[in-house]
Amino acid sequence: MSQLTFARAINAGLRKALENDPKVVLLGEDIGMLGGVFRVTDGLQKDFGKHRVVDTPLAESGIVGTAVGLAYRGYRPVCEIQFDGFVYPAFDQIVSQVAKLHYRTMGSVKMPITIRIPFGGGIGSPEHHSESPEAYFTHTSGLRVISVSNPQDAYTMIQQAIASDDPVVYFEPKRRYHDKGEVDEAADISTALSMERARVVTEGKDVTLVTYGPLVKTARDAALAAKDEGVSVEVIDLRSLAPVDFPVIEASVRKTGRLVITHEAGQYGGLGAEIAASITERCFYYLEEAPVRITGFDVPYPYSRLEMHHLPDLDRILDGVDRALGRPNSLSGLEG
Amino acid sequence: MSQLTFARAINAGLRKALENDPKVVLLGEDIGMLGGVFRVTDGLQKDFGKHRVVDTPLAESGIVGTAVGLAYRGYRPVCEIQFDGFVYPAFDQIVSQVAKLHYRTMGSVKMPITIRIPFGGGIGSPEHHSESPEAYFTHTSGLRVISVSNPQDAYTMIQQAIASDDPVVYFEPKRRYHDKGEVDEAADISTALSMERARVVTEGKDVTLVTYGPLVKTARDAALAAKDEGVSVEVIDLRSLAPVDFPVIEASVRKTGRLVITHEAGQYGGLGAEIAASITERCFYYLEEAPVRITGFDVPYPYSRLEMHHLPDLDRILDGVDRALGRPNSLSGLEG
Amino acid sequence: MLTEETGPGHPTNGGPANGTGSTLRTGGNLVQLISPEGERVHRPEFDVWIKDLGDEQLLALYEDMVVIRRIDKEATALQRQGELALWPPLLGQEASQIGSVRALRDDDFIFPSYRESGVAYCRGARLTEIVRTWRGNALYGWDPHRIKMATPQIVIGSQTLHAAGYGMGILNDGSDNVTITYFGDGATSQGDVNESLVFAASFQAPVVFFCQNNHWAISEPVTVQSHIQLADRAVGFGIPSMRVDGNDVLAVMAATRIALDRARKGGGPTFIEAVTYRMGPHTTADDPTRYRDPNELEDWAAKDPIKRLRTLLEAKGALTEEQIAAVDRKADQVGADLRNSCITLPDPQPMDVFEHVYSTPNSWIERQKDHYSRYLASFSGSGAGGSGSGLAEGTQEGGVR
Amino acid sequence: MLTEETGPGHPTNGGPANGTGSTLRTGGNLVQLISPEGERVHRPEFDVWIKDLGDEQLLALYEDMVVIRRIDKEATALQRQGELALWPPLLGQEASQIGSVRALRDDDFIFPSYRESGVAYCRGARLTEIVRTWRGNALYGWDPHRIKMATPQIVIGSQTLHAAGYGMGILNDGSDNVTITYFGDGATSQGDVNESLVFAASFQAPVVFFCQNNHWAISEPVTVQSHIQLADRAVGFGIPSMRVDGNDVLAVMAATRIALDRARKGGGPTFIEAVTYRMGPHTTADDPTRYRDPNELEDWAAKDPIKRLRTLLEAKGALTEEQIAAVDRKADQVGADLRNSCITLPDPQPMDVFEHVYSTPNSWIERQKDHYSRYLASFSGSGAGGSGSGLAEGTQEGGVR
Ligand SMILES: Cc1ncc(C[n+]2csc(CCOP(=O)(O)OP(=O)(O)O)c2C)c(N)n1
Ligand SMILES: Cc1ncc(C[n+]2csc(CCOP(=O)(O)OP(=O)(O)O)c2C)c(N)n1
Ligand SMILES: [Mg+2]
Ligand SMILES: [Mg+2]
Repeated sequence: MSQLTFARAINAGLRKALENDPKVVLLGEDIGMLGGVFRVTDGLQKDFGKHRVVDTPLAESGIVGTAVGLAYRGYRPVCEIQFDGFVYPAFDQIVSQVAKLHYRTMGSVKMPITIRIPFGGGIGSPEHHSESPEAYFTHTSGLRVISVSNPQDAYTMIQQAIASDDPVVYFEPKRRYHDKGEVDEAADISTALSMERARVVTEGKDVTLVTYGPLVKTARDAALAAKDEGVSVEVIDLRSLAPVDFPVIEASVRKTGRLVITHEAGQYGGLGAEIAASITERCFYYLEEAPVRITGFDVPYPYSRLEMHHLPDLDRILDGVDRALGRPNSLSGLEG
Repeated sequence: MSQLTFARAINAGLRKALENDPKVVLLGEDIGMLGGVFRVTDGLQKDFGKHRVVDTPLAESGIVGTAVGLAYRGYRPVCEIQFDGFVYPAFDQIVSQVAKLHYRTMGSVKMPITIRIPFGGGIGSPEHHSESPEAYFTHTSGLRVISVSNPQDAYTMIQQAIASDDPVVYFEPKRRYHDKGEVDEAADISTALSMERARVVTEGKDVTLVTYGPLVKTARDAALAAKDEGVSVEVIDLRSLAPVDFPVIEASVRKTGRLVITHEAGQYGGLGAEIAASITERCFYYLEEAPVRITGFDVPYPYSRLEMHHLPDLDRILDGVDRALGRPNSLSGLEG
Repeated sequence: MLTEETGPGHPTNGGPANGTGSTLRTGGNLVQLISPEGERVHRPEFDVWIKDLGDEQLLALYEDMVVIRRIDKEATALQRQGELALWPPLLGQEASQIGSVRALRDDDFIFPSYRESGVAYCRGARLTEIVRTWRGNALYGWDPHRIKMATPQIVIGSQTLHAAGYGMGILNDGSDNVTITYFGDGATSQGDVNESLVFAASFQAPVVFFCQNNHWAISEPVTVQSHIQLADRAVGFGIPSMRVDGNDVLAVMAATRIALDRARKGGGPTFIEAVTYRMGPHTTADDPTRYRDPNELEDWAAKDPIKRLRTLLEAKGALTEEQIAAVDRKADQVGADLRNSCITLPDPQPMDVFEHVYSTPNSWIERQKDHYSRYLASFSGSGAGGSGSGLAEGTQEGGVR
Repeated sequence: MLTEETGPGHPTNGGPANGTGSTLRTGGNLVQLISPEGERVHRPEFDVWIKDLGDEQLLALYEDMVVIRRIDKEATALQRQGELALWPPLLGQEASQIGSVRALRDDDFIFPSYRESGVAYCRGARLTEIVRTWRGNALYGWDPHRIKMATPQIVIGSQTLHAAGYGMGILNDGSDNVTITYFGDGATSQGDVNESLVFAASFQAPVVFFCQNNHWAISEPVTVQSHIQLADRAVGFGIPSMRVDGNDVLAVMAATRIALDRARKGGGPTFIEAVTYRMGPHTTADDPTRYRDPNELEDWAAKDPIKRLRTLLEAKGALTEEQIAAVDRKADQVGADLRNSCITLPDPQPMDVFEHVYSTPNSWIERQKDHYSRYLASFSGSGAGGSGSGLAEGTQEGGVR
C-alpha cells in the first residue's frame, strides 16, 4: 500500500501496463519529455523509450487514427487527449472507426484502444479545458466508457481498460489529480472488481445518489452533511458509464424509492437522462418521487469566475435530495 | 397549393431563401451541377450562380469551418452534409465553434448557419449512410436542432432555420424524400407555426406517442392500426428536438397517463431518454406506467438486409403501446 | 529525411542505384512506360525496376486486368438486376490497381478505399467476400488479417491514418514490411489524409500513399480540390512523390516498386499519384451524364489500360489468339462464379444484428437482445423468427397482439 | 492560379512590379532586412515594399514592440500574483506580430490564435478586453466586429478555416479586403489548417496565412511536426509562400504587404512562415526547463527583435535618449493601465451564466435559469444572490434547508 495522488496512480498503472505487455504504446501531445501537461506520463518515455511513449504531431484525429492502424498491427495503443475540449477533432475516427471496426469485421479486427481524457471543470481554466463530453461517447455503440473517482480505481481501471479487447474511453477527473489515496500496487486486475461494475461507496436507506468521476467526492460529502440532518443517503459510484451497471442502482432504488443523479455535464441528453429513464422503466412501482437530476447547466462551459455556479456542489445536491424526498426545496410549490 | 415531394419542397424552400436574401449561400459536396446526391439542390446553382451555390472541396470540417467565416462576414450559410455518417469530421467545428461563438462573444457574433443532414435508414444503403446522430447535437448547448416529417414543414422550416440568428441543425428524413404532400408555397414563415413548437398530428386519449422525422408516418399508421383495436393514440410530431416543446407533451400525458417515444437512433442516451426523464419529472403523478422507448438498437447501423430489424416499425411501436397500457406485450411477465 | 537545404519541391534526384532514401522526381511529367498506342517508352531509371518482367509476367498482368474488368462488369449487371444494392465500378482503373497490388509482398498490409475490388481479388478475397458488402449481406468483406487487407473504407480518407499508424507499428517491430493505402483525388482535401502525411513524414513510416486521381469525386472535377498536381502535395510535407500514368500497368508497377523498396530500406513514405480516369459512374446510383462531357469519356477510352498492354503484347508476338481466348474463358468463369456466389448468399439471421458489437458480453446489449428475441418469439402466427417490417410497414401479423 | 506546367514548388518568381499574382520565392533562405546585429540588409525585391517607411514610421514600430513587450511582462506578473488565471506570453514574437498587423488596412479582418495580444492591442482592443479572458472574467475579449478581429482561438487551427470562409465572403462581395490568420508551427499538423489551405487555394480567396514558427508547440520541437520548412507546405497546395525572419519587423512587414497586395488584386492566398522563437514558457502554467536546452534561449536572445531595430535606429541617429525614454514612459503607462484595469474588473453576476447561449429566448434555458434563480433566492441566510461553491465545497449556508 502506498499513498499516491490520482495522477501518480494513473502513472503507476500505465507503467505496469507498459511493463507487462510490450504491445502497449502511449501516444499523445507532450506526453514524452514533459510527461504530459498534468504529468500523468511523467518519466515513462525515459524508461520505455520514444517508440513506446510517443510525442505525436499536434493532431487529434491523427492520434486516434494512427492508434487504429497500430491496433491492426497488434498493438494496444493508449491515446492521451490533452483536454476534454480537444477530443472533437478525433470524433470521426472514434465514432466511425474505433467504435465500429469490430462490428464491421464481424469480430476479425479487435480495437483494444484506450483513450484517456482528463475531463470536467473546477480548475479555473480557460475555454475548452473544463468540459464533460462523456454523453457523446456513451451514446456511441461499440465503445466502453468508464470514469474513475479515486486513486485505487484509477490505478486498477487504467490497466483493465488497456487489457480490454474493446475500445475504452477513460475519463479522468482532472480536478482530483492532486488528491491522495491509498493504492495497493500489487492489486491484480483480473481479480479486482470488473470495470463494468458500479460500487456503493456510502450505504444509506432514504435516497439513492448516483454519480461518477469528480462528483463522487462531493456526493460523499453531501451524504455526510445529510446524515447530520437525519437523512441516510446511499452513494453509488458508477465507474462504468457505458454500460451502466443498472442492477446495482435498481437494488438501491428498490430500497430507497428515491433517486438523485448528479454530473457536471449538461442535463439535456446527459447520462442522467438515461439513468432516470432506465430506472423509471425498471423500478416504476418502487419510486416515490420522480428521479431528480442535478447537473451542469445547458450552456457552453462558462468562464472560470462563473464556474462555481455551473458545477453541481454540495448544496445543490442536497437541494436535489430534498426534492427526491418531497421535502421543502428550492422548487417547492412549482407546478410540473 | 401544389403537390410536392419532400425533396422538391426543401428545394423550393431553399430557392425562396436564396431569392429573399442575397446573403444566403449554399455550401456542400456535389450540390451544384449534380444538384446533390438526392437532388435537393437541383437547379439552384444554375439559377443563382457558383458563388451562391458552392461545390466545395471534399472536406466536412472545411465546409462548416468556412461557413463560420462566411457568417463573420455577414452571410447566412446553409451547409449540406451529404449523409449523416459524414458529419463527424465537422464535429469539432460544430461543437466548439458554431455552437459556442455567440456565447463566447457575449452576443457580438451571430452564427446564422443551417446544417442540413439527410438522416436515418430504410433505404438499403451501405454503412455510414443510414445513421441517426441527432442526440450528439441535441446534447450540444448553443445549437437548435429540428427535424421535419412532411413536405409542408420541410418547406417552411428550412426557411425558418435559415432566417434564425442561431445555428440550426436540420435533419431530413431521407427515406421520405420521395413522399408527396400538399405544400402551400405562399406560406409566410413568420406567421407559420414556430420551429420551436411541436404539433399533435393525431388526436387521441389513451396513449401519447411521441416521435419525429421519418417515424411520424409510421406512428400515424400505428395509431390507425390501434384504433381498430379500440385504442386511441395521440401522436405528437416533435419538429424541434432541441429544445423539445415539453408543454405539448405534458398536456397530452396529463390526459393519457401513458407515454411511448420512438426514434431510429439507439436508445442509450438517445433523445427518448431525455423525454422520458423530463416527462417523468413534470408529470410523475399523472403517469400510470413508466414511459416506454421503442428505438433502434444500440449497435452500429447494421447492413441493409438486417435494417428492418433494427428500425422501429408499426408492430414494435404497437407492442410499446401495449406495454404503456399495461396490456399483454412481448415483455409481459419479465421482472424489472 | 530531406535536409533543410533541399528547399521546396526538390527531393533528391537519383535512380534505384542510390539505394535507401533515393527518390525519383517526376516533375510535371507523367511517368509512362507504355504509350496509349501500346508502344514501349523507355525511361531507364524506371525500366530498371521492371526488367525482371518477361512475357509470362506481362501476360499475367493482362489476365489480371481482364479478370477484374469482368468482375466489375458482372457486379454492375447484378446491381442493375437488383441482386446488389450498390456497386462502385473500377472500370478504367485496372492498371492502377493491378500494377500496384502486384508489386506488393504478401505480408504487406493494404488500407483501401471502397473502389479497390480488383486489389482485393488479387489479394485472395473470395468472390462472395467481394460482393456481400454491396449486396447488403454483411458490413464486411473479408477477414483483414487473413488477406492482409482492410475491408472497404467508406469514410473518405480515414484509412490513410490507419496506414500511417500501421507503418509506425512496422517500425516498432523492426520489420521490413510496408503498408500501402489507396485513396482518390477527392480524398486529398480531407484533413485526415493531410494529417496522415504529417504523421508518416514525422516518423518516416514505411507507407506508400497511392492516390488514384480518376479526375472525379462524384460530380466534382479534380480542379475543385486542387489547381496544381496532386503529386506536388506530398512534397510540401517532406514526402517524395511520383506522378505516373495510371493507365499504364508497367509505370504503376515500377513506381510502386520504387516506393516499396525505399520504405523497406528505411527511407520512409512515398506518394504516388496515378493519373487515371473513372470510366463509369461514381457508383451504380450515380448518373454522370448530369455533369460530365461525353467527349472526355471518349478521350480516355483511347487511353484504355487493357488495350494498350494487349497491343504491346501482340506486337511482341507474346499474346496469341488462344491465349486471348484462354484469358477470356478465365474471366467468364470468374464472372459466372461471382454471379453464382452472389445470388446464393444465405440471408442473415435477425439476431445477427446484435453480434460483435463488443468482443465480450455487454449487459446493455444482452438485455436488448433478450428483449428482441422475446419480441420475435411473440409472433406466434409467423413461426420461428418472425421479422421486422421497417421497409414494408405493417405488413406482418401481430405477435402477442 | 498556378498552371499545370509550373510543377512542384515553383511559384512564378518576380517582384512587385509583376503586379497581380506575383510572388516571391524565398527558397531555403530566410528573408532578412535587418540583421541580428542591427544592420540593414538589402534585398531589392523586398526593400521596394517598405521604402515608404521613414524614421518616424520606424520609431512607431519600435514603440509598438516595446509597448506590447511591456503588456506581456505586466500580464505575466499579474498572473504570478494571482490576478490572472493564465497568460500566454508573446515574448520574442514582437516583430512577427507588429510587422504583420501594421501592414493591414483597418477594414481587413484578423483571425488570431491565443498568443496575438500584441496584434489585438494595435488593433484597438482595450486593455481590459485583452486581460479579462485570462482573468476568467469573460470568455471573450472584444467585439470582433468593432475591431475587425476575432477573439482568441484556443482550439488549434480552427480559426484558419474561418479565415478561408471569410475570404470566400470577400470574393462574393467583390471587395478588396483581405483576411489574415495567425497560427503556430504546431498548428500546421492539424487537419483544419490543411483543409483551409485547400479551400483558400480552390477558391483563390484573399487570405494571408501567417504562421509564427516559434519552434515549439508546448514541449514539442517543430521537428515533430515537420522535417522540412513549414513554408514549403503551402506550395504543395498551390499557394505561394515566403519564409521570413520573424524577429525582423521590416522583413515581416514587407512580406505581409506583398501578400496583402497580391490578395487585394485577386491573386489569392499567400503563406508566410515567420521564423521566430518563444522566449517564455508556453503559458504561465508551463515549465520549459523540463524540455528545453537553456543554450537555445541564449542563441535566440542574441536575435532579439527589439534590440535589433533599436540598434539600427540608433546607428541612423533616429533614436535619441529622449525618444527612448518617451517610449519607455508610454510603456510604463500602458503597463500601469493594464494592471489597474485588470484588478478593478467587476466580478460577473451569477445569472450571467445563462446569457447569450442563444440569440432568442429558448424554453429549456429559460426554465433552467428560472430554477437557478429560485435556488439562489432560497439562500435566505446569505442575502441576495448567494453563490455556488463548486470549488470550495460545502462552505456556504444552506438555502431552504
Ligand atoms: C467523409 C465523407 N464525406 C463524403 C462522402 C461521400 N462520398 C463518397 S465517395 C465521394 C467522392 C470521393 O472521390 P474520390 O476521393 O476522388 O474517390 P473516387 O470515388 O473517385 O474513387 C464522396 C463525396 C464520404 N464517403 N465520406
Ligand atoms: C485541438 C487542440 N489540441 C490541443 C491543444 C492544446 N494546446 C494548446 S497550445 C498547444 C501547442 C500549440 O503550438 P503552436 O501551434 O506551435 O502554437 P504556439 O503555442 O507555439 O504559439 C497545444 C497542444 C489545443 N489547444 N487544441
Ligand atoms: Mg476520384
Ligand atoms: Mg509554436
